[in-house]
Order: sequence, then structure tokens, then C-alpha cells
Amino acid sequence: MTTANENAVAKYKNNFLKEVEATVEEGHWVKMCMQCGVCAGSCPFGPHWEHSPQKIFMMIRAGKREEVLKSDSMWMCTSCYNCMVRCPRELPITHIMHGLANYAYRLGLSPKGQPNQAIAKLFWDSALKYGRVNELKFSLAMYFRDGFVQGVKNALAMQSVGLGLVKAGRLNPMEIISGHTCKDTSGIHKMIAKAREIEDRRRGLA
Amino acid sequence: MTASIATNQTILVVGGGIAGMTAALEAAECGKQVILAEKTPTLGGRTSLLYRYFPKMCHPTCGLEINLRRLRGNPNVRVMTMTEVAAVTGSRGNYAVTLKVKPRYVTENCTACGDCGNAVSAEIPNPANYGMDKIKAAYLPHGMAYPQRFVIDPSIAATPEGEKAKAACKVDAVDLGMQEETLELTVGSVVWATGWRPYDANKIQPYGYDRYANVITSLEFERLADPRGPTGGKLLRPSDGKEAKNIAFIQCAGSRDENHLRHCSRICCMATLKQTQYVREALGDAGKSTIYYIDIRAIDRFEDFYQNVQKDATVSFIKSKVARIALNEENNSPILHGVDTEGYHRYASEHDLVVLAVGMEPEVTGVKLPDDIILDSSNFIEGSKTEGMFGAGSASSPLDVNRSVQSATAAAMRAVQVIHKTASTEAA
Amino acid sequence: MADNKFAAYICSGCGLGDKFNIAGLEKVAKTEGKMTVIKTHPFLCNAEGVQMIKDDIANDGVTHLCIAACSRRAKTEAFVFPTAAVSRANLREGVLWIVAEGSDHDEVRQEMAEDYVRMGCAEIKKMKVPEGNVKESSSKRILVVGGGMSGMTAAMAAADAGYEVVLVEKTGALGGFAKNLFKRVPFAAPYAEAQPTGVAELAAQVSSHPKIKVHLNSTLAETAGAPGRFTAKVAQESGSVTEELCGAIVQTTGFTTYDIAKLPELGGGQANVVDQAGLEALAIAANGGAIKRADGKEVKSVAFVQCAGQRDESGTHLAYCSGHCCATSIKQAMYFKDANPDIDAVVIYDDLRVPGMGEDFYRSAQQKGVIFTKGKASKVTGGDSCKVEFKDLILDETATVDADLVVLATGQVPNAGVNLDEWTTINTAADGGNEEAKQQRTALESTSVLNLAYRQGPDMPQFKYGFADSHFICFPYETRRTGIYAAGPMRRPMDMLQATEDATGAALKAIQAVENVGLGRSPFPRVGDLSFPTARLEGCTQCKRCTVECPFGAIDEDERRFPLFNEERCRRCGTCMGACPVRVISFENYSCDTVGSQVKAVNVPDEEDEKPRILILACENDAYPALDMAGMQRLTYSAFVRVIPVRCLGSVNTIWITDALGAGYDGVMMMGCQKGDNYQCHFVKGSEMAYYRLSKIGDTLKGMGLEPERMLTYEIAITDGARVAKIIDDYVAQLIEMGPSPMKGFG
Amino acid sequence: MTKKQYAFYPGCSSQKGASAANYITSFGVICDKLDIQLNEIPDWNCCAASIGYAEGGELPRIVMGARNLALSEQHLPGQDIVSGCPACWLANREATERLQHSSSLMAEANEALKEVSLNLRSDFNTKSRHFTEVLIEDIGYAAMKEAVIKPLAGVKIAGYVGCQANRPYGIAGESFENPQYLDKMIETCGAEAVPYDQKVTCCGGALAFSEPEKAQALIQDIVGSAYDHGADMIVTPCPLCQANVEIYQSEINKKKGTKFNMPVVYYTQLMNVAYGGSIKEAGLDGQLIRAEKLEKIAGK
Repeated sequence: MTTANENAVAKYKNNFLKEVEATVEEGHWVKMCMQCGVCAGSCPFGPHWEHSPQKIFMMIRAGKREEVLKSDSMWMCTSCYNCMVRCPRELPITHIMHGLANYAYRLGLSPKGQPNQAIAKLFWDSALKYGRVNELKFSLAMYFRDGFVQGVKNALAMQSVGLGLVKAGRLNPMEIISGHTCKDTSGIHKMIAKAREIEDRRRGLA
Repeated sequence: MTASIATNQTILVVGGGIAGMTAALEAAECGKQVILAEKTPTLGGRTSLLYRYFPKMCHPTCGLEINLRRLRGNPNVRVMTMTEVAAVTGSRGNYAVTLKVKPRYVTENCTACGDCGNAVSAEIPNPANYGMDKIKAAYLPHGMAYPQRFVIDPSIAATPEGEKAKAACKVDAVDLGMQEETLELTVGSVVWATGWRPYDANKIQPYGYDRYANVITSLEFERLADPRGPTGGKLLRPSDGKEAKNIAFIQCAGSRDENHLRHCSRICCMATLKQTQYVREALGDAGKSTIYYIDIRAIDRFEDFYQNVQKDATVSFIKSKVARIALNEENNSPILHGVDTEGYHRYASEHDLVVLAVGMEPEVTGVKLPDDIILDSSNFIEGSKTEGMFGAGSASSPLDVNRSVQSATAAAMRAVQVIHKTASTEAA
Repeated sequence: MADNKFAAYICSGCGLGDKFNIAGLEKVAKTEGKMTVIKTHPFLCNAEGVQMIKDDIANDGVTHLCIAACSRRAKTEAFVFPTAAVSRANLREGVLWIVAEGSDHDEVRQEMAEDYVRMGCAEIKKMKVPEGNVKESSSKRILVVGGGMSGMTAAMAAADAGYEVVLVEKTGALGGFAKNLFKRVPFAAPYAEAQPTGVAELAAQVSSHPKIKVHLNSTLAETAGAPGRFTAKVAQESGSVTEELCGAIVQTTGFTTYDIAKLPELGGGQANVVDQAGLEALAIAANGGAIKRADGKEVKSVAFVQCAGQRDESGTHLAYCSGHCCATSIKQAMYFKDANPDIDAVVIYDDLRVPGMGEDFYRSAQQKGVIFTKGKASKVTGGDSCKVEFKDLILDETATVDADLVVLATGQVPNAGVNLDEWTTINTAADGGNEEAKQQRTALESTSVLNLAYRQGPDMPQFKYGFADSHFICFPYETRRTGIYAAGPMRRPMDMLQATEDATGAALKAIQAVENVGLGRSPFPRVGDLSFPTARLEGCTQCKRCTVECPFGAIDEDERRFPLFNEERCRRCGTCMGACPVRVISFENYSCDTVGSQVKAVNVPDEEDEKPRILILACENDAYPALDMAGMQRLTYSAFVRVIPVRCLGSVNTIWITDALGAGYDGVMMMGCQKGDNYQCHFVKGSEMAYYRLSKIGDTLKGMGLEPERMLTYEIAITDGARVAKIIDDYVAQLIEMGPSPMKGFG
Repeated sequence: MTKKQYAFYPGCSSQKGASAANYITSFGVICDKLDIQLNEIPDWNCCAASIGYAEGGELPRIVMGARNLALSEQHLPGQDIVSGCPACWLANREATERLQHSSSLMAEANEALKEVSLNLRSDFNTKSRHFTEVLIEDIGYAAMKEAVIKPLAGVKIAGYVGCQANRPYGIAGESFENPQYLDKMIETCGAEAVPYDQKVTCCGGALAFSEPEKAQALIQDIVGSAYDHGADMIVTPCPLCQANVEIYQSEINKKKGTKFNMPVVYYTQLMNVAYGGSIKEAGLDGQLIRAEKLEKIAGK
């Protein structure tokens, strides 16, 4: 069977802009960029990423599909919304970045082991599992994502902080066992599964 | 009172800037009767606050002198300063107009000898320098002011200062009892040459015009460069009066921006290219100009000017909309943050002074457009439902001086047509 | 002449009375000025003072008056006496306000004032009230040359204002370039969609307008005469010629697209590479449906290359930007997107130039999915599958776009007729008898649009790049051929909206011209001036300088080679007067005498007095106002100078200078407007002519045994108030350094 | 007088024993003093926050919000939804606006909501608001000031607004680059708001975990600038900002040799103390870096 990526390639015949418009959250805005670059200069993580939003938009128009989807640039978004409020063309840049990241991830093209991708996934899983995010499990999972040994290291590194929080009553060790949860977790799971199913159908990822 | 100074074959021109003066003169020199209403104490408008024009680098007052001579010699034009249009009703060929004339407190007797100015001590922010310096509260707006008559600022009219001015006047030209007058008159056509105003730079928050002394507007920079300006033509920083050598120009400050002005203001690119030559004039090779732009819109033969500025080693171009301005708290120098989009280069550049090339929007203070007027999405005048009123100059679109004059001449033509039709239908 | 009565009115207001010995001034006016009436008034410009003068004119028969008060630029509206000749002695801005305070300056201050009274009286003696030359018979018809969008608009504008119009169009139909457009860019909000051109409707209106007479398939075989009396020989294709009498001309002969064949590197001449005009043809053929190429293949992808052969710094192609092309490409890209959104349309631009509301049009195209790429195209290959190679300036790499069709946005080349500089050279050679030149001249003149029967050539002088534009920012309609106005893309690259706006304005200027000429009044910039030049031909040496130097081609030569003045073409600048070596040219109120007598009237001190005397001849448009500004700012300058305003430095006759220096003046300062490419002279060539002439005066000075520094010329801008004061003081210091003129005492 | 009623959405970090527990604690006294009643939305779920994008995608994320909105509508009809956490506020408000603007999205969301037998009316228009909005718009600065009984005289505070409390929505009438409302609130409490240049700098947000170096560089700028401008403490309206800026100071000290020990408290803790609340009521015992100056006043 063909992968979602192969399907997309076949369907959009290298018209990456059309693909983005059809499959990426707020993707239809990409064509409206006038390359002023205000977004590039507004990002707090700007110095750390390879392609700025405005450049990514240009790359999309230029059909650089692989380069864009495999890049880790959009994973660097801190969701500070600076770019979005300054954009003279009112592009929802933050959402487009998230949308691109999500699409790349769903096609399996996003860079493996990208730390922000990992945390984004962990957060979502945590939120979904109990309907609410469980900070301790979330953070432990975070530390241990690179394997046990590294996890211990990470945990020890932040031990003081952890204990501090416990002492301050802001991190509850008992969460390992019990912890916060919604009553209707099963309903939430069904609801999200449905939402995912609808969206995948719409985006041709089914 | 109803003034007998006009008939339905008179053309009312609102606004005494270059467009209004042109519209009035061009129509009058075709033999038509014209009333030219200006809300300030003098004709000349914004152009008289510019140091030089692009692309010739000549002086606005040069053309103003010729136009004033045309005006002085032409009995067909009646100039009314300190006059605002309060209301217009009626239709093509027959408009009823209400004019409000503010008191000048100085009569036609004035010989501009200056005694009143010497007598008073009260000062007001100088309107001719955007309030960057002060002048006496009894003043001649500027050297080319027309009518060549002093003005007494309302703030002192009813004070002992006002009395000082009156006492000092040997020709009995000061009348502190003047009141606002209302005039009702009939005209056949109205030309709205109400001009433009700079977009409020305070609204462009990332650039901190409201927070940083050394971030100024392009209009303020015109005054800095002008020998008649507050610094005598020296490019001095507002924060510390030191000479600014390394100057940044930020294009599209408000223009081409859904958060501010949706339109392109057309003149700003050329104005900035011109202003880089002010820097060269003042500092020679010691000056440095950096232009941050999206597109350089140097249209038609202005391209020459652009190409020449590009050859100027003291001027550099960066294709980038500046993201934000921070402040170096040691020396009050603005630091520009952004990315050069040509090849993606990040910068954090410190400059002595930042000039915001602010956009043009239609002037609204003292301007009350009738509902009859048709406006575009940026509130520039497209025309009127009754087809007897027309926009001229930068009230009709963001235009440079040359195009404003063309526009004003065309508006005069349209007004003349209205008057012709009115006359011929009445004759018939 | 017999019953001329001369009067001097001296104002003692504005502090003049306090600082001057008025009695002394009155004495000068009487004994030296020979005025019969002499009155002093404490406030001459007020109603009472003015009434006093009016009464003297009405009841006392005063015909000539010298007003010794403020600058001629002040209180102009008060001192209006239409029936009398008036001179102004500038005691306020010119003396009171610029001579240093303090009693130790009282003497020179008084001397300066007395000289200005002398000069005012001397001038008025030589002045006449211009009678003017009303011509009821003059024609008020407007001739419009060119039947495109601009021409039709100008014709309608004038006709709707009640003026008869004759429109001459060389092709068989009205509409010009615009009739070959599928649609036009929007003129009004919301600026989102291309609009119908409306050309057919306008053409119909023009053809059916009762006041418009249209000549199709016609050109101008000759245009003779002057404003108010142009006779245009309209030559039909058939060969028949009709004569049309017209008062003014609007030339709207449009543009030609830059030849795509000159752009082989961009695929010019190759299959499926078209210019914007070519694309319009395809669009009209498709009429809203799928656009097909010449080979019938439906276009699925199109690339637009902006600035093709424009903004070129190499000198090979057009150096300028044609302004409209960005919006035009946006419009044309929409043709494709509107027909089928799936068509790929990319615009490769360097700077996207859509000023004003064009920004909305740009957005609209993006909304429709047109792709805009900032880049510089280096190579285009045509053929079945076209390729555009370009440098992507954002992604900083060389890239290629494949397209079924490539559209080159080429520029506008003006149709402004013969280049007069070229013509003049050839013409001089031809007149010199050079046969080859004669053939060249015939060939060149066959390309003329107006075929003016003017001494100075068959068409309007051109500005940069062959456009017949105005050089003046404040006065865009000022051409150098009085009563002939240019409009539309033949005077500046422009889009349709600007062209129609431009043509509307040009129509008004034409109307103005016919109205002014009918009243015998000068056109811009000396609007309303009734004086005009006359020549005593008996003294003329036929040197032709006046006919050559007139910046406006106002002077022809009659069969006897004498100058033939066309008053209606004249701008009253006096350049001819300055040019005339035998001084036979003069205006009623401005002549070699009116100025010369002022020069002579000045009281030139002897060597012993150690008071140098300097004559300043100042252009009344900029230098004189600058001197006034110095006064208004209460700046001081030397009281040893005597200023005479002149209409233009071009009107300065060298006799004034030689007379002055001969009479013992220590120096002469000439103050005119900036010359050269960015000239600011309101009469275009006036200041330049002056510089040219004065550069030759050196020998004369040597002959008189004078240093060349005794006569210097300066470029003065109207804002130079402070500068001019300094220049004067520096020059006076320099002269004192040099010592008194050796001519003193010989005068 | 009757209390103003609001549907309350606490959010994950503000639950008991979670990182922002002390934030909620500090609400108590304020609500009593200002007659505000916050009614917790029954069985609310995580807002999915912006970081939920990778796995979540658009619709699932919005549906998470939609469920909260629907629950609020069902159990607390007519009450604005109020949250103390900007991320939650943003997510709920964004979900609301997106659903209002797209009928197709609304239809899809409702199809998913069927699974939990909930539904949103097509004309659903309940406002999602941040607690500061309630204080500023419904109570007003004047009333906030009136309630002060222990003015925080002499306390110098750097108001740190951060990102999501400010962009893309922010408080009506405030600028994204230089918002004034937090400084005003500080001053209503009698404290001094010090001007400094990092008021709206990003703290790294959710990436503080995964990109420690990059985030801590930003946090160092924020805390450093607060020190440079003479602040005794930092005040913020955002739990994530509070956690990041407070927790990582020790890390930064270790790595960069700084001596940071700058308390980071919530605006509600300020108000609480100014309104007479105790250290415990104000949740000041929940600080990693104790805000001694406040504790002193609260102790009196």
C-alpha cells in the first residue's frame, strides 16, 4: 500500500502551494505573503532556525516540498504570536507554522527526534489520556524520552527544581498513582478519534 | 449673513495648499470666479513645510512665489483664510455653502512690520515646524505667508499679552474683539483640495515613536534639514542635540499594512531617496543612510534619481520591513531588529537617528465632507453623487506634488464644465 | 506723452519716518527725480493713503507714479492703479530692514534710500502703461492631435466646457492603443477586478459630439501661426488638405511599445514569447475563455517578466520605468486566473510598483492565486515549452520557471515627433548648404507630428528620453511652445487613469491659452502681463540672436531676415532684449532704458569717499524674493549695494553692466536661478543664456582696464535669504580689498 | 449586593497540587472583595493549548475547546468563560472564533461532539475571557484601588506581560508592544511599576522544556533587565511565564554564573496582599523564590 506522502505527491503533482492550501491549517493564506520579512525579524527563536516564515512561504510557492516538510524550522515556534500581530498582510503565521509542522509530522517527513516535536506529542498524549495534562508524568516522560540513563541524568539535573515545586505544593508526587483526570475520558477519546477521522478524510490522510 | 461674493457660477475651492491654489488659479485664469477657502492663516499648505522637492532638489517656495504672484494679479480669485466649510447642501450647479471664518485678530491694515511680535512675550509651538520649536503668539506663519499678515493666537487674544500686541501696533491693525463669522453663499461647483496628513506614528508601536526621542517622522526630518527649521538645517538628534551621522530610513511606516493604512502612499520612497541626499548635503561622505524597504517605488523618470542614489556610497538598501526597534539605554540610539529578506540575513543595527517614512492619509481636522462625496476604502475622494464636487490633489489619492498639480488642473476643468453647463442652461 | 504727470509718494510708516530723513527723500524726488507731485503719507497702504493716490490720478492728472515704501512684493493688492505706470522704491525690505541698526549707519542708510528714490523716479520716466492688444478675432477652437484615450478625453473635456474641438487622428479609427486592450486596470474602489476599457463608448461620444469635428486618416501637413491664430493644414490620406483655424493645441500622440525584437536574451522574437500588447490580442481573441497561443495550444501556465528592457543601466535599453507595467501584468495574470483558477501564473519582478490603491489590485491578484516572485530574469527561451531563467532574490539562488507562454513587460516609447536638438544641428548644416544635411533634414522632418512652421523647428522641444514633458514640478503643463500642450504617455510614461487625468488638465490649459490670448495677456508665468516686445527694425542688424535665443520659439524671421515677433507666443521674459547687441528690442514698461536709467541715476561716490558702489541685477522670481527674505528676517547686508530687479537674468543686456562699470561702480553682482540639468529658471534658458553671454564680457572689462572680479554671477535660490546677505558682504569686502574702480571719475 | 457570576475554566496547571496552584489560591480574597463568583465548569478538559498542534492537528484541537464551551453553555448558560491561564483563554477564545467564522468547521465539531452527546448552537457566542479582563473591564481600576487596605508602598515591580496574555488578542485598547494594563494594576496596589525593556519578551513558552538553552537565554534577558531597572520582583498574569521565569533562575545561575534570585509572583498575589490577604491566602508559600517584601506586608 502507498504511504500518505506518496498519495499526496501523486495527487498534487508537485504543486506544493495547492497541496498546502488543501491540507495545511490556514494554508490558503500562504499566497498572500508579500515578502516583507517582518515575521522573520519578530521571532524570539529566529536566530535558531534555518528558514524564516516568509522564506518558507516563498519555498512553498517555489515548490520546495521536501525541503520545507523535512525542515525543523516550523518546530521552533514558541507560539508567541509576534509575527502574527505584526504581519502587514494579517497572515495567521503562528497557525500556519503549526499546521505545516503537523502536516509534515502526519506524513512522517518531520525530522526524527526533534525535541519540540517530542514535547508537543507528549503534551497531547498526556492531555488526551486523562483529559487533562498531568504535569509530573508529562515531565518525567519528557526526561525519559531519550532513554532511561539520559532520563535519570535529566531528572537529577532538575531535581532541585522538582523538590522545590513539591515543597511549594506545586508538584504532587501522588500524581504518579492518582492525579488529575476528567470523568468522561472514554468519551473524550471517542470524540477526538472522530475529529481525527473527519479531518484526515478532509485532508486525504485517511 | 449671506454674502454676495458668490453666485451659482462661482467655483469654491476648499484648501489652499498647492492643489487648491492650482485649482483656483487655473479656473480663474479661464475667466471663472473662484473662492479659495483655507482653514489656516496662510496659503501654501504642506508643501511649504518641505525643504526640497524630488527629483530636482529645488525649493517649494519657488513655485509658491509664482503662484502667489498669479494670485495677487488676479481679481477673479477671492482668498479666505482661517475659513472652514461647515456645510454644503444642494446639487450640481447650485450648492448652498456655509463657511465659518475664525478670528485672526489682525485686520487688512497689517503691514507685517513685526511690532506686535516684538511686543508680546507669550510663545506657542511653531506650526511651521510641527511644534519642534516655539514662536511668539503674535506671528507671521512664515516668510512666504500669504496674506502677508500677522496672526494673533487665540490663546492670548483675551489676555494682557493681546493688549500688548494691540498697543504696539502703530497702524491700528489689531482687533481683539473679532468674533467667528458664519457666511452662507451659493456656488456652482466645489473642488475639495483638503490635502493629506501624516499617519499617526504613535500607532506604529513596534517602532516606539512614542517612546524613543530619536525616532522621528519623515516630515520632522524635512524641518531638521531646512535652514529655516528648528535646528537651522543641522541634523541634530532630539535626545541630546548631537549631530546624527548614521541615519536609518524605514519605508512603509503605516503604509501597505492591514493594521494601519491599506494603500501605498506613493511618495515615501522618493521622499526617502531625496532625504538621503539631505544627509549627504549636511555631512558629505561622513554621513551614512540606510533604507529599509519592501519595494522601491521610484516610478517613471524618477528611476534616474533612484539609480543615482544607488551609486552613492553613503547610502545602502536593505530589503526588509523592520520588525521592531529597541533602545540602547546608554546613548539613546535606536537598535533596529529584523531580517534582510534578500538571502535571509539577520540584523540588529544601531543608528543615531531613525526616520519613519510615514504614509499619507486624507486630512480630516477642520474638514467636514458632505455625505454627497464618494470615498474609496482609504477615504480618498472619488467624486460626488451630484457630480458637481470633485477631489483634487492628495485629497483624491496619495500623490506627489507634480501629480497633485495635474489632478488639481483636471479638477478645475471639471468645475469649469459644471459652471459652463449652469450658465448655458440659464441662458437657454 | 505731452500730458504725462509724474508723482512720487513717500511712505513714512513702518518706522521709515523714524529712520529716514523724509524731507531729504522729498528733495531728491523733486530736484533730481523731477517729480511734479511729491507727497508723504504716514501709512500709504491704508485705505486713506491709497485713496489719496487715486484722487491725484483722477483729479490731478497723475499718469506716472513712484511709490517709495515697501518691496514691490508687499501690499501689491493695495497699490493697484490700472491706468497709471507704477514704479516701487523698496525702502523697507531693501533698506530699513537690512542696514545695520545704529546712528553710525544713518548716513549710508539715508544715501541708500535716496538712491532708491532716484532709481524709482528715473525708471518711471521711461515707463509706459502697456495698452495690451485685445484680439476679438482670435480663434477659441482647440486642436487635439491624436485620437487615443488621452486625445478623446481632452476633446470631450474641452467640448463639454463649450469649446469647439478639431480632432486629428492618423489612423482610420478612434481609440489608439487602448482599443486593442481586452480590459483595463480599475480606476475606482474596490480595485479588485479588471474593467471594460469603455473605449468604444467614448469614441462614440466623441464622434457624435456637436462641438467636436473629427478628421480620421489625417495628419498635420503644417501648423503655422500662434495661439489664437494657428492654421493647421490637415492632410487626409486621400491627399486632400483642409485648413483648420485653431486657438490652441493639445498633443496626445501616445506611445509605441518598446520593440520586443531588441530583447533576444529575453526570448524576443521566439515562439510563444509575447509582450503585453501581444497578450492583449490573445485575450481579446479568447474573449474571457481559455487563452490560446499562436499555435492554438491552450495556455496552462504563464510567466510574466517585469521590467523587460526597462530600468536598464547599461544604456542598451530603456533607462526609465514605465510605471504601468506592474499593474498591467497583474491585470493580465487575472485574465488567466479568471478563465481558469488552475492555470499557473507567476510574475517575476524586482520592485513591484503599484502605488496608491494599486496595492488592493495586487492583493486581489494574490487572492486569485497569482504567484509573485522577486527575481531578475536573465534568459528566456521560447518554443513549445518556454523557460525563464532567473535569480530568485529571496531564496538567493538561480531558478527556472517552465511556462506555455512568457509575457515580457516592455516599456513605453513616446511618439513626440522630431528631436529638436538633432534637428537644429542638421538644420544649421543644411542652411550652410550641406546637401547631405538637407536630405537628412527632409527625412527627419517627415517624422514630425505638428510640422510647426517655426524658426526653431517642427515639433515641441523634448525633455529627457524623448518625452515632451515639463521640467517644472509645480507646473507640469508648461511646455516651451506657448499654446501647445502635451498630454498622455507622449510626455511621461503613464497608465490609462493618469493619461485621462492628464488630458483633462491639458484641455483646461488650452482653454486658458485661448482666453488669455484673446485679451492680449501673457500666459504663464507672467500671467496677465499686457506688455509685449517691439523692435525698431531700422536699427536691426539681422544678427538673429533674438530668434535663436528665445526659449519659446516666439520669434520667426521674415523674408528679409528681420525678426518677426509673434506676440501670442511670447512669455515676456525679455531674453530677446538681453540678446540684442544693438538694443532695438523693448517692452513698454521694461526696456534697456528703464533699467539703464536706474543704473545711471545712482549717485556713485568718488574714490575719496571710500564708499564702494555695487550694482545688483536680481531675478525677480527667486533672487529678489530671497533679498526680501533677508530683510524680513532682519539680516543685515552692506548698504553699498543697489538692487535692480529684472524679469529674468536672460533679459540682462550687457550694456547695463558696461554702463555701470563705466560710471565708476566698483562691482556688479548678477543673481539668477540655477542653470544646467536641474535648472530652476522659470523661462527655461534665461539664466543659462545670461551666463553664456556674460562669460564673453571678460574682454570688454579688460579693454576698460578692469579686473574680471568686478562682475560676478551667482545662482540664488528663493530660500537663500541668509546666504545672499553673506554673499553680498563677502563681495563688498573683496572689492574693498581690490580698491576702488579705476573708472571712477571718468563716468 | 449580588456577585458577578462567571463560568470558570481553571486549566491543567492551575489545579490543586499543580504548578500554578498558588495562583488560584490567590483568587479567593480578590473574588470576595470584588464580589466575583467563579463557577468551575464541570468535568472540563485540557484546552489543548497551542503546543497541542503536532499530534492534535486543527479539528481535534478545536474540538477539545468545543467540549469545554459546550459544557459551559450547558451547565452555566449566559456566563462568560473566564480563565486565569492565557494559554487556556487563548485556546478557548480561538476555538470560539474559528467555530463562529466557519460553518463547515462548526458542523465537523458538532459531529465529533456527538460522541460525548454535546452540541454547540450555530449562533454560539459565549465570550471567553482572561481574569484580568474581568478585573479591568467589569470591575475597573478605580474599584480595584478602592479595595486596597495595605498599599504595597515601596515595592518595585517589573510587570511581565509576556506573550499570550498580550498576543494575538490581548486586552482591548492595549498595544502589543508596550501594554500598560499590568503596570496600572501594579500601581492600583500602591506598588511602583518600574519601566524595563523586556515586558513582552517571550520566555520560551512550552519549549522551555525541550529547548532549555534557547529558552533560558530569553529568561536571562528578562530577569537581568528586571534587576538592571531596580525591580524587587516580577509580576505576571501567566502560569507558564511564572513557572519558566522562576524555576529556571537556579539553572541559569549554574550555567551562566549569575546570582539571580528574583521572586516571580502573580498580579493576583499582589492584589491579594494589598487587600489584606495572608501569606497563605496569597499563595506566597507556593513560591520557589520567596517574595519577602510581600510576605512582610502580608505578615503585618
